[in-house]
Amino acid sequence: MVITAYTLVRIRSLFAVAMLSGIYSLLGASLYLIMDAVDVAFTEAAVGAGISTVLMLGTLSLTTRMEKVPKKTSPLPLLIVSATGAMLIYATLDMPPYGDPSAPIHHNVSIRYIEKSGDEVGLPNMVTSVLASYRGYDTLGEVSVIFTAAIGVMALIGRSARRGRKKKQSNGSSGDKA
Amino acid sequence: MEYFTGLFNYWVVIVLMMMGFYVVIAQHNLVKKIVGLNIFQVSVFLFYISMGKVKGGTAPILGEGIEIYSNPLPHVLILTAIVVGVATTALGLALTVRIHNAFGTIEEDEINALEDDESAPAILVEPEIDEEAIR
Amino acid sequence: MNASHLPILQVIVPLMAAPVVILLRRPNAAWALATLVTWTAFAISLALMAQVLNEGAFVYPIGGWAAPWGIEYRLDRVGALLLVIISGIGSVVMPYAKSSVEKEIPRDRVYLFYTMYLLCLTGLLGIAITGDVFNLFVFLEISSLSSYVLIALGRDRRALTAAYRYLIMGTIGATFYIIGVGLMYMATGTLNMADLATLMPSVIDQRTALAGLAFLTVGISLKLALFPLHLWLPNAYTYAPSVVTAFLAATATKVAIYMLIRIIFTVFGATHILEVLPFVQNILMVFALAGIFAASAVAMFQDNIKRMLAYSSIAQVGFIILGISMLSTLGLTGGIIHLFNHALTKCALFLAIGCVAYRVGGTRIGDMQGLGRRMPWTMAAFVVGGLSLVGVPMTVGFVSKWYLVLAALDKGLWPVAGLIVIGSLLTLIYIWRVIEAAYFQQATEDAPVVTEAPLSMLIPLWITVAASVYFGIDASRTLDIAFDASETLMRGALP
Amino acid sequence: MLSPRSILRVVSKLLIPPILLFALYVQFHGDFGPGGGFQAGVIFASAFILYALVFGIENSRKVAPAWLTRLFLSGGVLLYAGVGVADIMLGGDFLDYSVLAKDPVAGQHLGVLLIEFGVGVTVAGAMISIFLIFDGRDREEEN
Repeated sequence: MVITAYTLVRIRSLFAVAMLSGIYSLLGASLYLIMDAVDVAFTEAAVGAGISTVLMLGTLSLTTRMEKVPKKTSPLPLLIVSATGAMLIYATLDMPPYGDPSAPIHHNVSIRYIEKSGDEVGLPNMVTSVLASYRGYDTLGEVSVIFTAAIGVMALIGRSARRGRKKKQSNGSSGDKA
Repeated sequence: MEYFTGLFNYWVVIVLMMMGFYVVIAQHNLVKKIVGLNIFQVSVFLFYISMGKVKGGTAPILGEGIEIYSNPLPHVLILTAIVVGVATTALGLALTVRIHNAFGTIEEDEINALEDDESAPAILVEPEIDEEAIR
Repeated sequence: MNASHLPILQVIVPLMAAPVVILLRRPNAAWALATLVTWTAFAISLALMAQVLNEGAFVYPIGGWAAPWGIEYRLDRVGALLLVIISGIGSVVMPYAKSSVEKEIPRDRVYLFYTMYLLCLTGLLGIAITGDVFNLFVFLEISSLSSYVLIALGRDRRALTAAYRYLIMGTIGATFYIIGVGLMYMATGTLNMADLATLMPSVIDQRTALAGLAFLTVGISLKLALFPLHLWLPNAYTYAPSVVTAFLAATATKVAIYMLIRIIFTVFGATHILEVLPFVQNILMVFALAGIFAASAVAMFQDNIKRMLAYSSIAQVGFIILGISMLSTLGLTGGIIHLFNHALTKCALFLAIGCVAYRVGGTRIGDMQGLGRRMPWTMAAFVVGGLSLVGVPMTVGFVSKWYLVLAALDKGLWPVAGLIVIGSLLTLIYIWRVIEAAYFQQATEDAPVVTEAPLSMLIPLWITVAASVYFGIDASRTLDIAFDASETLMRGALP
Repeated sequence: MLSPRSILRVVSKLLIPPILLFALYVQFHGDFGPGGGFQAGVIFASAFILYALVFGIENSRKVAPAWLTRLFLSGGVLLYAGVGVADIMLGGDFLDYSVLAKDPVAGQHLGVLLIEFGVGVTVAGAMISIFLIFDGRDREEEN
């Protein structure tokens, strides 16, 4: 994954960048699988490696395929990134080790999900019960986000009415008021 | 020593995160910035999932005879976050397409130069005014 | 259905109206529904405010699951005040929007515009009322994504790059925010704000929690355009459609400030932060002061008035953060009241400029020449709004600046108090440039002949102006709310 | 006689029904195994995208005209929020599915099923419309 990410930084062909970003997502998905997050892996594979890549390719076909060589590089980004990274490393120093069952996150809220969700919601898949019931409101928000994005894309690059109507006639459907 | 192996996982994730972050702020190509954003976010998701893992645990689906499950809550949060991520990507790419139509380029330097050029016609009457520039 | 469900209806009504608008599609129907919904939301927010004032803070569990397991809505005085600001501004600009949007947005996209507007409203309201840090992130993204689109709908092609830049910066901010939430979650194992607040004292000296605080602060600062993280704001406000600028300037940054208040005071607790990291206060204060002066200085040299007001917003955010950074009841009162007042004032100013753009077609200083006579009502409103921005007595601006100065003196920070006064005087300089052009210069020969803006735009403008004068003369009500709110927030920090 | 294109057509014609079926399986089996509305929506959309890639954008627009995707988009959100409002009507809190049926657990089950369906519908509608907009522009320029 590190190699993929590094190549992404260096390579100039945007086409390859799009493909590599898909590969990166797929690698991420397999890591999720290793870490027991089957639902997440499923979604990441479908979205990151699938939909995102298709969208990237669509964008590239509408714009350009090659990145131009930047004229100047500034040290500032590297500085910001190093500072942020250092902050995160600093944060890890007090973290419980990876996979430690005694970490606080496994002892507070989650216990109820693991022990009771089967009786309270009646679904074996805890992720689904938490997603749809305990934190169902987040999911409503999530649906609204995807709704926002679709309407946003429509508002930004959707066909304008004039051209839409031309198409509409050939399609034989109606309903376009504007 | 165990202290370090325990945290090693997080450090790798942090390195990935920072690579993505670097792409976002250092690159000048608009598409590449969005790819960088993707990498940044996927790495953050990895970070969440790593903290949900319990040694010896299985996927959080109830089954007979399974005692230890990984923590389901981070999974749920990340499912939501992935969706938010793809929504952002779609919008960002749509904006990139529009910018390419309006400016004829997706390199940040060139756009900045065009923006400073006040003499150029700046008002877009129709969103799709520039048919030729698309291809 | 009874009144106890108001908290959820506050958010869900605009949310459900958005898809209905998509199905309606006619511009007029879309506008009518959006207006109806925003006014309903405003009524709900007033009812909630009354409820909070009478009964104190209350909780609404969503999905019937009690707090740390489910998501809860938690409303106290600050939250209710924010709800009133957001939905109030949102409903005041709606009558204004009709003419303005018809002129600035292609007709076939008008219904998409109103959908986005409703979603943006939903997101902002959702942030102000939620009691869960991850739920906050979800609604933050609803409001952000929709505001990127709203900005990109501006007619200038630079609106597109402005929106793109905002998208990148905003997403970095949001990602920082989830990193911060992740670190907090790691240290405590919960996402509920009240739960976090009880657990935080025991882990606040851990590096994980501290780094979490750092990421949250930086992420939110990106959103609220704290100097030097403000780079996305000027272009976004300059090139967005007039209505969008007025709405976002009055609400979006304010909501981000509210998030910062929640994180610092409710979740971490001011006194705990002071114990562990005494220098945080000074860092915030330095950035706030630097923002006030840098942004005011840039504003003075702007030719485009929208851009000038955008820089002025950055400076005003500096004032609010300055109040918060004092971490005292008085300072926080000043910050909260300035938040309310600045929302009113900036909304009025951007609405006035929107009227000018509607008639004259441009927003440069040169376009303003002689407008004092040709658009008397619009310009008079601009003058009152401008005076309020400066902080002249009898306007809201005075009340909040007064409290900020008092707070600084209370802490013994004489130089800071002096700087607040000087910073306000800088405002006078750039507002004066506009007034001079409008009243003391003749219109050029080739200037287009213009008349007063339509009544549907003037009335909302004057409502905001009247409100900013009313709350300037009779500030007791807002002051009471702000003072009580800050007292609770400060007390929330005590063990 | 078989050109590569017709092979593609035949193969994808064979593939699309199982993909759609799989989407429905993921949709309604999400309570037991991994999966749920979101994944199902994406898979459903990908079947459609395959169709669009092979048979052309114009044909696929006939299958999913703009008004239909809009209906999908809005319908899902309305269904989800509508379940919440129904819960309020029935005397529970917003999204409290327990009141949907006599037995709370059965109510929960019903609620989860309904909202997952809402998620799936919206996501499928969103993905399809985003794809069509991105790709539709492309083809228009070619014509």
